[in-house]
Amino acid sequence: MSILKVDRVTKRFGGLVAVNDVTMEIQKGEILGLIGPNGAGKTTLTNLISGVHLVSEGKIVFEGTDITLLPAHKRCKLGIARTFQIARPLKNLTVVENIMIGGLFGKGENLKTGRKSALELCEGIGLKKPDETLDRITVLDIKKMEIARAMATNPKILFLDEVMSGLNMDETRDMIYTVRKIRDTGVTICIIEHVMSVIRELTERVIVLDRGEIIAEGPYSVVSMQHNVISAYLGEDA
Amino acid sequence: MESISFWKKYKNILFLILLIVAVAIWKPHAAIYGLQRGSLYALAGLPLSLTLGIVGIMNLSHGDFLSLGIYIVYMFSVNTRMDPLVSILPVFILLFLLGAGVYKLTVAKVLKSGHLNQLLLTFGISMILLEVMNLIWTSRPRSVYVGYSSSSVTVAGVRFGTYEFLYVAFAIAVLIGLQLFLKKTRLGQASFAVGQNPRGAKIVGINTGFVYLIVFGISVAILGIAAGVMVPRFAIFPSVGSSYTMKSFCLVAMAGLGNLTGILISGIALGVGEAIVQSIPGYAGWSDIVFFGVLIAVIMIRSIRRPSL
Amino acid sequence: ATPIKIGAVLPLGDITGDQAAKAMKLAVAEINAAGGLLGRPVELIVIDDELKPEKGAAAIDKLATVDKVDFFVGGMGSSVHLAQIPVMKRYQKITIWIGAASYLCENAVGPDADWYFHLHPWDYQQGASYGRGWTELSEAYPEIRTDRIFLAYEEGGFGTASHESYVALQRQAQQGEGAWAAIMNDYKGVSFKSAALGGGDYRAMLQQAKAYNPDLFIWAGYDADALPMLQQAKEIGFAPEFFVGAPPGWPAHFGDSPLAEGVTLYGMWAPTINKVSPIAEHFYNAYIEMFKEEPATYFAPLGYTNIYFLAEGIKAAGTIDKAPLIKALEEVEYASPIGEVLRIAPSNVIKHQGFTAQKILQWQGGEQQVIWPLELKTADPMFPFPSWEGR
Amino acid sequence: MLEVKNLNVSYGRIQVIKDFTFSVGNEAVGFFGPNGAGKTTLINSIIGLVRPTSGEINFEGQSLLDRETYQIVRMGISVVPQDGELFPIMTVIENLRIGSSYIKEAREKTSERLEFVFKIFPILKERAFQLAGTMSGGQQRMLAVGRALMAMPRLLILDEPSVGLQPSLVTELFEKLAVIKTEGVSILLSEQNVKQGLKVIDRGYVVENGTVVIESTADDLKNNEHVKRSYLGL
Amino acid sequence: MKIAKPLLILIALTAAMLLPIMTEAYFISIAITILTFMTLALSWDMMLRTGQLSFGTAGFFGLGGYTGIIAAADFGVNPVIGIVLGGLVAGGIALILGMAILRLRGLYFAITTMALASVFMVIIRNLHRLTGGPSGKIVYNTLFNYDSSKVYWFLLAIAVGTVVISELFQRTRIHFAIDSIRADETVAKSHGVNIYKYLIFVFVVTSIIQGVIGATYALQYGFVYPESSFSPHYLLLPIAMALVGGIYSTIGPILGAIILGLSSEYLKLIMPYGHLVIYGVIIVVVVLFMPDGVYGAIKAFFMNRKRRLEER
Ligand SMILES: Nc1ncnc2c1ncn2[C@@H]1O[C@H](COP(=O)(O)OP(=O)(O)OP(=O)(O)O)[C@@H](O)[C@H]1O
Ligand SMILES: Nc1ncnc2c1ncn2[C@@H]1O[C@H](COP(=O)(O)OP(=O)(O)OP(=O)(O)O)[C@@H](O)[C@H]1O
Ligand SMILES: CC(C)C[C@H](N)C(=O)O
Ligand SMILES: [Mg+2]
Ligand SMILES: [Mg+2]
Repeated sequence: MSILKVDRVTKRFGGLVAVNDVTMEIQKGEILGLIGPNGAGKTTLTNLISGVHLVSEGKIVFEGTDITLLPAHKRCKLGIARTFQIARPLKNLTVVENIMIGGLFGKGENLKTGRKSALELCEGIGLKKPDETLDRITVLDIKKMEIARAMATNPKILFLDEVMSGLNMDETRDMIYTVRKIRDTGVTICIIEHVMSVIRELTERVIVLDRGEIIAEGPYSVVSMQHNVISAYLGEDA
Repeated sequence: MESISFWKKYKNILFLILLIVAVAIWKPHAAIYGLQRGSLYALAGLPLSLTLGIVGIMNLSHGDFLSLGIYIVYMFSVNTRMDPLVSILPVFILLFLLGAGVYKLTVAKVLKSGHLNQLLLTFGISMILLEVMNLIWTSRPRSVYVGYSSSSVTVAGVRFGTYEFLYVAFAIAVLIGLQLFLKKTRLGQASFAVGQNPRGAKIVGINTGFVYLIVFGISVAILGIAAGVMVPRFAIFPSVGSSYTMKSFCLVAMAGLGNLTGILISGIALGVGEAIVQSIPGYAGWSDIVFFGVLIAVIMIRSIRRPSL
Repeated sequence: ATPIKIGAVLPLGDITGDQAAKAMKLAVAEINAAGGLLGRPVELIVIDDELKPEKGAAAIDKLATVDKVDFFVGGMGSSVHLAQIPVMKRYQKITIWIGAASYLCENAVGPDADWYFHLHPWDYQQGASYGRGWTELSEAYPEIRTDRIFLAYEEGGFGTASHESYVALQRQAQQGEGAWAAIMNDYKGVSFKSAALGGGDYRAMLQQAKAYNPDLFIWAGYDADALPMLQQAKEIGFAPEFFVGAPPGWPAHFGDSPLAEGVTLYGMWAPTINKVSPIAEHFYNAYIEMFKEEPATYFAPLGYTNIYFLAEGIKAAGTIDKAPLIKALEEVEYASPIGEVLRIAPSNVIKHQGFTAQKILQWQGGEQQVIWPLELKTADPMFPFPSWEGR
Repeated sequence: MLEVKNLNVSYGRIQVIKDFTFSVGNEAVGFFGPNGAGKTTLINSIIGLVRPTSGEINFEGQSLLDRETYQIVRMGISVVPQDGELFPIMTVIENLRIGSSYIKEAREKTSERLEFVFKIFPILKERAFQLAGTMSGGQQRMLAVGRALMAMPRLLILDEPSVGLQPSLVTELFEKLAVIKTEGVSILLSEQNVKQGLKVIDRGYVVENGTVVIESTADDLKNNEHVKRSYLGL
Repeated sequence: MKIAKPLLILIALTAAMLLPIMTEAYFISIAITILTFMTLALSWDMMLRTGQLSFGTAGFFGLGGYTGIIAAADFGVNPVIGIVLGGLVAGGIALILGMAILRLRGLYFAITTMALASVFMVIIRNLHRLTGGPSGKIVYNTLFNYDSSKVYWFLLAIAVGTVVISELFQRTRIHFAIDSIRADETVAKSHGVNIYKYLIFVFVVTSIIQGVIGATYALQYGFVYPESSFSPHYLLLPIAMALVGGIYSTIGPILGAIILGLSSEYLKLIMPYGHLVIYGVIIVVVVLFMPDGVYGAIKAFFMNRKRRLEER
């Protein structure tokens, strides 16, 4: 059953077409990989779905509701959550407070339950210093915080934009485990990643975007053999 | 592509020229007065656009430096009988040094702690400057009289003053000078870089401290130019420049941060607007509404069209 | 003996308040040198109102409760005074005020405040006094005409009040009443933005004045407007019969400017009054000796007057008790350095108004000459206003 | 060429770099280590963005400790910072040009260098007039690398250059770095993609908790158990 | 530590309430001024916490003052009701304008709010019949009939109310909403924060406070006057106070108002001429040496001491 439908969506920035007539569906409960060359439009697509940008053309339907024109905060409340490719910590808040934002406004918790569930999320994801300010924690912790913050909104679907980049193998393994755990709670996941080992390991299906258009779709093992994907994206080495 | 960008680039200037021509046919005096006063607004606004719009230093004492420049021009005139327009040169240098000194002693120390601290700091500086001028020269206005400042000509039956066209000339000259500085010199290019990302600027080899110092110094020094052309026509008193702080901030907001040409265009547009209202009998009191109304309208319209980053 | 304490509130950052304060100090020094009042020394406490209403009000409170002064004196701006009036009412000490011309202040004080003495003429009184002045002048010099009057007023409270009083006076004049009855035919008022408040472009207004072609062109603004206004009038070629300015003070060295010659002004005082008034001359010289600067605004002699008027009252009453002192002050006739004798009379609302008139002066040869009141005259009026050519 | 001796760096009271000693000769040297190990801090202290509490940093025999960043950069060290530090409202080409404008030797060769950068990252040429801030994450990374290359440094420091780059480009980038190295440019590389990094470097340091835990040649690192497990994922 | 704070607040509040009984009118009068500016500073800071730099303080202050005076003078309402009306009118206008201008950010928002304040002034100056025009307007039934103790208590109540609102803003979910908006709007809205709603809410609340305080000021002295009711003084001084004290907090603006309020009076007494120079110097020195304001410096001091003690 599809949870999200992107229907002939186009996004133009001035003369540049970042997303071009894309139609796709995300199935409930799956982990979908969204891959493609730099500038293919992956982040833009996430922005369109989460409401950071509005589409130029097309329609987005989430669980049967047309959300094309809905403001971002309402989409969040419907159950769409995301992290940011270039991490965006709220620097004036502590780790746990960052996470509480999700709970308080995405899920509608009160201060007490919000803090409690934020602390639980910290623990679940391995953030050891919930009361630290953001300039004192590492890149890894910031990434974890972003995931926890998104999770705090109690999403039905979660977009992870390159959360594994810049992690070493240990850390990556850790993160893969975390993502699986999240999926196991019933959250649908769409993951954008340039680290193919992650895509291979995590996803059931991938969609390959190139120059704003879908050029391939299917299990990674299949797609990664496709000529066009190799030449546009993976390179001979992968 | 080329022609489109040409049109885009000069669209506003063309509109402005059309506006002035149209007004000149309808109310010649309003067009002339507006052009002249508007250019003066721009002349005072340009340096603020440099510091605020390009390198991102907030300066609430802008207008008080202008007042100080005016007093220095006055002192030159009193003590050495130097013509105010001639004294622009030494005053430019003096104010540059002063600006650089103030920068080094104070502004440099609050750069990192953000706009709001710059706001408070320069508010304090503004107060000090204003009160010191008041202590030295008292609130009683002074003036420097030069015969040519009220000369006039009659063209096609319209008599108008010629002196204030100097404002136009100086505003255009300063604009061109600044544009050349910003576009053609490496220091100028560095100003943009420093304004957008000081850390990034350091990384590419820019001496950011020096850039800030020079830019702040230049912006104060340009006020010396404004002071020199203003003195023959203005009463000299401690708060003479004060109103130019807010006017300049308004122009920067109207032109858009970092848009120097926009300062001249906005300044003249506002000047002409004001002059039109002032020329309608009985409505002079509303001319500020035009100033602020146009300002708000332009800011609002631009906000709707602002491209997302 | 315990001193008699006088508390003054003035804007010390402004030349008017600064010089008024100095003149008050001069007066107090003189009085003390002469043995004080009632055998007691006089002490003056001056507080800066910073031209801010709440500061002016707090200053009254401080003078009353901390310094425990016996009298309030001082004053400049109307808005500061409006904030002080409720506070003064709380203490009801004898108050002698030399500033604040707005009639709103008088209304705020109300008719019952018998402790309140106001020396500066109210705005409407000034308008009326000019009417008397021009009437007398046109009788003395039949060529002078004031049929068409153009008032340029700064758009703030100070200028607008003048405009409003002219409008009222014109209405009266049309019914053949009031001070301007015989001499004002037509009136037009146009506002401008004063240089003191960030304006300073008068040309649109001057164009209208030129088109109107008045006999009497008057501008009511601030000292900062004086020279630029003349420059711009010259620029557009506007030279009315009389070019009159009515700012509270004039710029330094104004008389040195070639444009100043023949400019008429409304004011209360000028150094030339020294020629006709010994007390003025005494004040002038003493002030210069004490402060090494010239009195530059009429608030200097007014401040001096402020103290002496009170001192005369105390001397006459022989006490500083309120009731007898008020009575005595009502009777005081003080020949002031302003040039005329100060006497208290009721105005529209209050019982105790001092001066009611300004003078008509004129810049001639770099000096302000008195041309009216005729009994104080130091020169004949120069008119029409000399042409702009060659200056 | 670059020598760092007994370096200590603290943020407030937290010591992040502890008694760190290493050197870069005419070679490529790598830093590997988990997040928060202190790699970026180390790089920032070399280029003068962070002031060490004690220790020595020498470049070609001259101490860098009392120099400003811009002076250090002008001595021939250029850096690809971890977070790019681009100029967001300048165009791509302006960002690149600025990379060479303030370094005398590079300035004269600007157009050559541009060609060189465009060859590695053709997209930058295609998007020469796009504002840097509107480029995609990976494109910005390319721009940051490109800008550092514009400076023609003698020592090129790269802080995780491959983050966010598509796989084919990662390969390509490291191939190009290998070429640059043969042209006589020393390289200091901090990288999480150890597998690729090892292709370029001659020697490497494994950094953990602000100190060196392993120092050895590239080949030895490939076979080190700890490295294999934690960094290569074998 | 836990009990100390409420106790401290209680003592401060009691002292504040007893002030009129213990001191002379002069100090009450200074306290009144300090409370007025404190409330303005706090309200400005509350808006700043959303990341929006407002230059509209003086505008709403003046608007409130005019509403109060007109209500009392032309409609004969009780001054206290006039004050309520002052708040409502300021809030209502803020609501209407806010819907349009709260899409602006940074300098653009700041200048637009300032421009609006100037527009208010020009309009008011030109509506002679209603507002008295440039000469201003007076009213005879002033607030509590010039009884400064009562005015003081009234203002104290408003100030305490503002403090309570400010603390509510700091302690409830509003805090998280506005802090996240200030830090990163994209993140905030992506996590369910209705940015627009909160911005308008805070803008209206702070404008109401400014309107109320403006009306109180006007009705206490019984007059309005365009140049003084809309004076930039009511914009710049509160900003300076908030920054000197320390922004993004309740205590900061309070401290700032007390420090600058008292020092301006004190300086004037010890040096009649040039005291404003020293005042300016104080401001400059505070920025240079306490970039986070006085409260920030105090906090840092105790933080350091705590850490040092812990280390031992
Ligand atoms: N605000 C914008 N203005 C103009 N162009 C934009 C803007 N945002 C993105 N683009 C362009 O749109 C295209 C798609 O960008 P997007 O960020 O979606 O790519 P991506 O697939 O996420 O790439 P990466 O893997 O590098 O993150 C790019 O070419 C980018 O330069
Ligand atoms: N400005 C700062 N203030 C306080 N602590 C900091 C600061 N910057 C970094 N740290 C801390 O210093 C340690 C080292 O950080 P650094 O960024 O140098 O590590 P790194 O090895 O580059 O990690 P990564 O792989 O995440 O880039 C981390 O624990 C980090 O939290
Ligand atoms: C002449 C002065 C007494 C005028 C003063 N500025 C006032 O407002 O009344
Ligand atoms: Mg992306
Ligand atoms: Mg790092």
